[in-house]
Amino acid sequence: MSAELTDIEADRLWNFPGGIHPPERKELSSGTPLSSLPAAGDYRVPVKQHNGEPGEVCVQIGQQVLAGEPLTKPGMANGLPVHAPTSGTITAIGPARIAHPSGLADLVISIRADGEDNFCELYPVPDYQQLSRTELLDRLRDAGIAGLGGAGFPTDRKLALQRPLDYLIINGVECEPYITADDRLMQEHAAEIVRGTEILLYIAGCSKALIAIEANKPAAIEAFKPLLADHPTIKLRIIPVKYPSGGEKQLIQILTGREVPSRGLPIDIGLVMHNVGTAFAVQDAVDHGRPLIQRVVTVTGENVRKPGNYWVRLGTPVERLLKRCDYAPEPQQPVIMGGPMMGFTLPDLTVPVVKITNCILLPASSELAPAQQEMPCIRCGACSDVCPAELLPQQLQWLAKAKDYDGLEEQNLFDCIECGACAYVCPSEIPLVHYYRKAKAEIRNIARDKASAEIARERFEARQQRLEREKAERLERHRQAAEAREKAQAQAVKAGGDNPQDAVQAAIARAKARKAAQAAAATKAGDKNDGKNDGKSTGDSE
Amino acid sequence: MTFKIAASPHTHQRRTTRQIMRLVYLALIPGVILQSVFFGWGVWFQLILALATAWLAEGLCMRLRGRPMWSAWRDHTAMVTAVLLAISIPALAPWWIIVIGTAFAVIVVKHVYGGVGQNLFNPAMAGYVVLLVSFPVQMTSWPAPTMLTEHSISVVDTINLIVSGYTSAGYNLEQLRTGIDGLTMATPLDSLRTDLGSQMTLAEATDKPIFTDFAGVGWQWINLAYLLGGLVLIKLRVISWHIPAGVLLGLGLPALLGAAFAPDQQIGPVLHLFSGATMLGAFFIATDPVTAATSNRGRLWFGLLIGALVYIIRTWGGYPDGVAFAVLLGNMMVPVIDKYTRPVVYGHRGHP
Amino acid sequence: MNEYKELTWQGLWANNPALVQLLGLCPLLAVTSTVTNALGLGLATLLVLVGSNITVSLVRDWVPKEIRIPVFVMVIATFVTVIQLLMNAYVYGLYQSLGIFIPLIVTNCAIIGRAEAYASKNPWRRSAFDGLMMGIGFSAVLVVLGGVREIIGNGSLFDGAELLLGDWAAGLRVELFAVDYPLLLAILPPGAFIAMGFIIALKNLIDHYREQRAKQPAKQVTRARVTAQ
Amino acid sequence: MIARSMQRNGLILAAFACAATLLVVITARLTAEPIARQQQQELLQVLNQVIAPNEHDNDLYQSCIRVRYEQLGPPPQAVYRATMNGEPVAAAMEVTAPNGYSGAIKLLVAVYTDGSVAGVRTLQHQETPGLGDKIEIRKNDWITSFDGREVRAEDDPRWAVKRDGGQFDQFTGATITPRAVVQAVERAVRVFKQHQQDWFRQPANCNEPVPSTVPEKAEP
Amino acid sequence: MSIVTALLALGVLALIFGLVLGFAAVRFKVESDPIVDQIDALLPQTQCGQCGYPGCRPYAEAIANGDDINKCPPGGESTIRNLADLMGVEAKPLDAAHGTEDTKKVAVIREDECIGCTKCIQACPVDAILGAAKHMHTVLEHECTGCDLCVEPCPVDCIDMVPVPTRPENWQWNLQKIPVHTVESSD
Repeated sequence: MSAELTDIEADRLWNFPGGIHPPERKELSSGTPLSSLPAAGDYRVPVKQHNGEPGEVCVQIGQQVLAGEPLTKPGMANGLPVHAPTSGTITAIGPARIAHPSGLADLVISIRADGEDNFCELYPVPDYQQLSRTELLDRLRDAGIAGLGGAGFPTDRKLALQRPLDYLIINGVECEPYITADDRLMQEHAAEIVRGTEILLYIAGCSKALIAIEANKPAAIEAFKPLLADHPTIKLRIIPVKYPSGGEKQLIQILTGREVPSRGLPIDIGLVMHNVGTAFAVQDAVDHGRPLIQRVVTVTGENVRKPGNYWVRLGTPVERLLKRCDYAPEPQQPVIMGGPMMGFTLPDLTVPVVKITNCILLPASSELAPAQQEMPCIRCGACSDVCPAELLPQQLQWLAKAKDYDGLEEQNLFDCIECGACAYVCPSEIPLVHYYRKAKAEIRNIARDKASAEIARERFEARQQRLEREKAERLERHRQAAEAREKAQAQAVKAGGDNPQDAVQAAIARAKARKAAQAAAATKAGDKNDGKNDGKSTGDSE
Repeated sequence: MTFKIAASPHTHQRRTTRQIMRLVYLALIPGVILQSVFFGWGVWFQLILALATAWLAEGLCMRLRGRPMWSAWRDHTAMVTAVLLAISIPALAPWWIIVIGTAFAVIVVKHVYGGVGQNLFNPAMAGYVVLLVSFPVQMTSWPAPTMLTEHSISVVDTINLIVSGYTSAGYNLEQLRTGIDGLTMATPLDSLRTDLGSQMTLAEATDKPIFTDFAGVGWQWINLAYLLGGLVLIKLRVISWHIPAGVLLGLGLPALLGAAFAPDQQIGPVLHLFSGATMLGAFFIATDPVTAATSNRGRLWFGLLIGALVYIIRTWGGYPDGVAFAVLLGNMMVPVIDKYTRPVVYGHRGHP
Repeated sequence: MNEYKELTWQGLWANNPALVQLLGLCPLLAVTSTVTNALGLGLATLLVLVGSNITVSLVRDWVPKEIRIPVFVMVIATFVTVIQLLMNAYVYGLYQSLGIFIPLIVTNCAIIGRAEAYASKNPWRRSAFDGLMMGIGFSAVLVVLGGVREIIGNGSLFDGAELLLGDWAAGLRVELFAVDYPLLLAILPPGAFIAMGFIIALKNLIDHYREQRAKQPAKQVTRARVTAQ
Repeated sequence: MIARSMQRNGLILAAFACAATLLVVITARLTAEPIARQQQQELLQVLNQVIAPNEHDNDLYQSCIRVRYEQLGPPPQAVYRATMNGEPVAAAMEVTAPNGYSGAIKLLVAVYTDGSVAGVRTLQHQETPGLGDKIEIRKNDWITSFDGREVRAEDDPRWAVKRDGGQFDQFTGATITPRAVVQAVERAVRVFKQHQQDWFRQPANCNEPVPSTVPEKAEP
Repeated sequence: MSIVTALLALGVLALIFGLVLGFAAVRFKVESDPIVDQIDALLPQTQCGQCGYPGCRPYAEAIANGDDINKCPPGGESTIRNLADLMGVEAKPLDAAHGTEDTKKVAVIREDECIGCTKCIQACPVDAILGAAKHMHTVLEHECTGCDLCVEPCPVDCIDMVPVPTRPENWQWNLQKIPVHTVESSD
């Protein structure tokens, strides 16, 4: 272990298996400085923008809000609040389309901007070292900070886990083609990122940090180099260009040679990783008290006339952002949120920018040709050669097509990071990742169904037991009543009263007469009520 | 306007199956040209017959299966099968040999199993084995290299031989195969097998006009040409080096040992590697992705197995060459190889 | 009578021991290089099947279930040995061709399969009929396979029929086409596998077609009231 | 419980075994004679092909001796002696050629007392159908090319296939089978020439007159 | 002589084997068969009774006793496949007599029409309906198995079976099903 640490200290870099080199196309958007969009128009803030339970809405329609004011209270598990991106009026709270590949609707709070962009009162922390870890974690949670790299896991939850750490890794790799949001942020805000890294180190209780940047971002590297001269605890690592070296697991492998155990977390092997954007947001939240209401978004692609990177308030509809960048869609234009490898296409432009939106890509069909028809797999194995997780993509594909879910789990489908390298190289143009995602969703659904079937079975059995018990109780009651009657009779006889037999006969006769009358009435009324309710017990509501 | 919905990744490296197959054709060219130099025009006629048969059979199968014919023709896989089979059989074999073989390869071995990507066995080699088992006479009647024959065979005679079995002058193949020394010409491996089988030493057995240079007239240069083509394919990353390396190692190593321990009775490594269908098999046949192992480690084992089987068949088996049988046996072992060479998935190392 | 119809259908087609249950493949593939051989083994199997089915059915009430398999095997082995001896004595020519495959009938799972699955549970008449139909079904497949292989491989039919049926049958031999080179593949065991595969495929195709033709009307089943007591 | 179950199952199984054995034994008894007759006829038929019936007056089948010579294949081999008026005429030997293309080939080689071949027949082989099986008289008359041949010196180069410079045809595409047969026949003739006097003096000693092989076994 | 030997040898051999088998049959008898539990675990537990048995467990018992495996419409093809694997029989298509495989549904009570008769409450096999006499009833969506047994008893027909809504969490990555809006080109 210590030898390995020495290796890491000595700037050693490892390699991960597979990987691809798609055209980078970063030059389209990396040249222009960051700029902001005016605060105007409608904003649509989805209540759930991170990986966890949504918060509870704490505003009403018609309410005036200021920028940075929380719109939801963090709920239970992994909850994070969302904040008003600008000052204005709440116009609607209801389902609307969100940034999700399904294009389905979810709870969204709509705000009409008043154009003033007044902020609510912010509470900066003058010296973060004065605050305890827990206090800082609460601040991060209240600021709504989730991982800005893509997964959107609540940052405070990630930091809350306390285990011995060797390194904090700041991920500035940004290996997806086209995207330059992190690149631009690093070029212009390296100091803030370093500051954020220090805060993260403090919270995590870790002593060393590594900032990883891919070799194709010389400007960002140059921005960091002078700053880090007086930060001996933070080291810069320049890693070779390869996709997907920015993936959490792959970057860990490159920097430390370690592997995150399957279904485990980096912290299990003494590491924790945050995106540069997250580091910036942490710094912003602590030093300036600003919640996460904006992020850098790359708008690029050949069908955007003014590609570049923008500070975009969360909740801004994509359409407004694109208009600002002067987009020229072609027929059947794909609008991709995220990069060309892992992003998803948007069904329309009302979808808002959210915490995990790092790029809006409008490629011309000449640069990213549309997918061709899927051809049969020829088992060439190109996919396994590039798979960074060392899976066997074609095997998974056969199994997924055959819906062999046990086989898929046995072949570790859930270790697939959906990087898309396999589909990128497939000569038969099989949308491999799509098959995996479908299978994963299906497996999750099956597990969910199984669990609910189990619950249903338990409830059914509980009910059966209850009914039996009630029946038994009823019989017991009848028996006791009968016994009591008999006893009473016996006593009466003993007491020398009337022969109770006569009374019984009379009662039977009465009952017979009543029944006959009832039957007659029932025939008249038509047998409306027969069958259904016969013999059922009554009154067993909960 | 409507937007386009698609699954990620949205970008794609444009190298299709069709392009890969085209590169395979190109890499075969030098070998095929040399083969036609040494064995005459027949090679080209066999190629034409094979391609035509494959084209028709592929179309027919797709038609019967209710699928678009163009999609099968476009990917060229059947054509590559046809080419490989055509250059594996004797150049002057009767026309129906290659037709039956190609049709069997495409219809039974490929389409009956479900078409492209579904076949268990290498179609070309399965077709070859069917022919070899069914028509051993025709399939072992290799003409002698042109420089060693008394009669040179014209284009017209070649066609006559392939179509009717006789040249215009009335010679049949058997007569034409009789070489300058009055003995029937056999391939170097066949001749060696016969001679070593009748207790000759290797030196005696190789004291024949077909053995010049290092591995027999014609065959050595053809093998070198296929080696060249194969190396180009590796360079272009059409195939990985694992399978060819495995085959050559699996064949060369036992041959080296055999030559070291019994130099008089065992064919040496050079002859093994540069005679028969060694290079064609190693670089073009065993590397057929559909029927080969999947992972790189598996590919190496797959190649080693095939190489060793070739050595075993050539040395102790019933046939002079064993590439086809070895490849089919290797194909059968692929599921087992794949099962035991599955790479350890990320995150499972040391965490069972 | 309906049962017998069903048994016929099952034995000849729907549950054909060779095509569907894939039982007894070893003798099936080994001897079907000509129609004559196929017919010979088919008849021998048929005889054993009927005999063993009847016997098993008759003794089923006296055989405890623990030892039923050894008993069935013994019954079958006896029949096979007897038939082998009889063939050796009276159809010597055929015995020479089929000799080594006759003992294989003992291990022919089709026979023990029927004994176990049918004869041990049904009266002897029906068991006999079942054996007859299964045997005919098996023989039919053998003959078809033998025919296909003989035609493709040899260009003839009923070659050597006199060995089985006596000298008069020599005239049965049909030369469909003269072959200079027999297609050895068809005669050799691999050819048997391939031809068998095609015959099974053909059967599946026919079944598929029939299924398409006859979509049976759905009958409604009374639904159980889970909650009624 | 266990004892009763064991008793019951054991007895029933034993009863079935006895019944089955009895049935088999009875059938075997009844068929023994026809089977022996069949086999004898079959062998006689082949013997009559290699040694013409008019060339001898003894019962070939009865005048059989068992000999042991490694050259003729795995011993013992049966030798059927033909005599005319008590004079030796010829003998037919069961010979095995061990080096066929697919294993051993069993032959019946008949040689006249002058050392010339009377006839050769293949009894059993597994050679490739269509190629090596031309050594069967049913498929090809090649086997008759031995008739009348003689072995001369210690080393007779004519006893080889043409490809090896001898006088016997090889089959197209198959040299190994005829080569093996030629060599086996040559060995048989040599053994016969060396030992014939001895053989014709011996009394018949094939007590169990069942030949170790059945002739002309072609399948598969 | 040989006859006697043969008879004796085989008879004794058979006797010994018979003894062994008789011993083994009693000694190694497998008690109780958990197969019913295994089958029950594969059934969807809707307790809908479409199979003709009152609940999933009775059907599981019936399958264990040799009933057909293709009588469960809610389980559909996948359940049949799993059962076929477990029972070692061939998978058959769903028996249409018992109904057809449908999308998963849940019962929803139109609450303004509910008269509070509790009939649906008694009908529900998994106690997924809440309410008391003369009070409005509600279906617990999470607990509802979609068996639709409550629909028929309702005297006012106020229960609807509605398909389970698709949410981003249970969405199936079906790109063809995304509604794509036609948007006016903005320039």
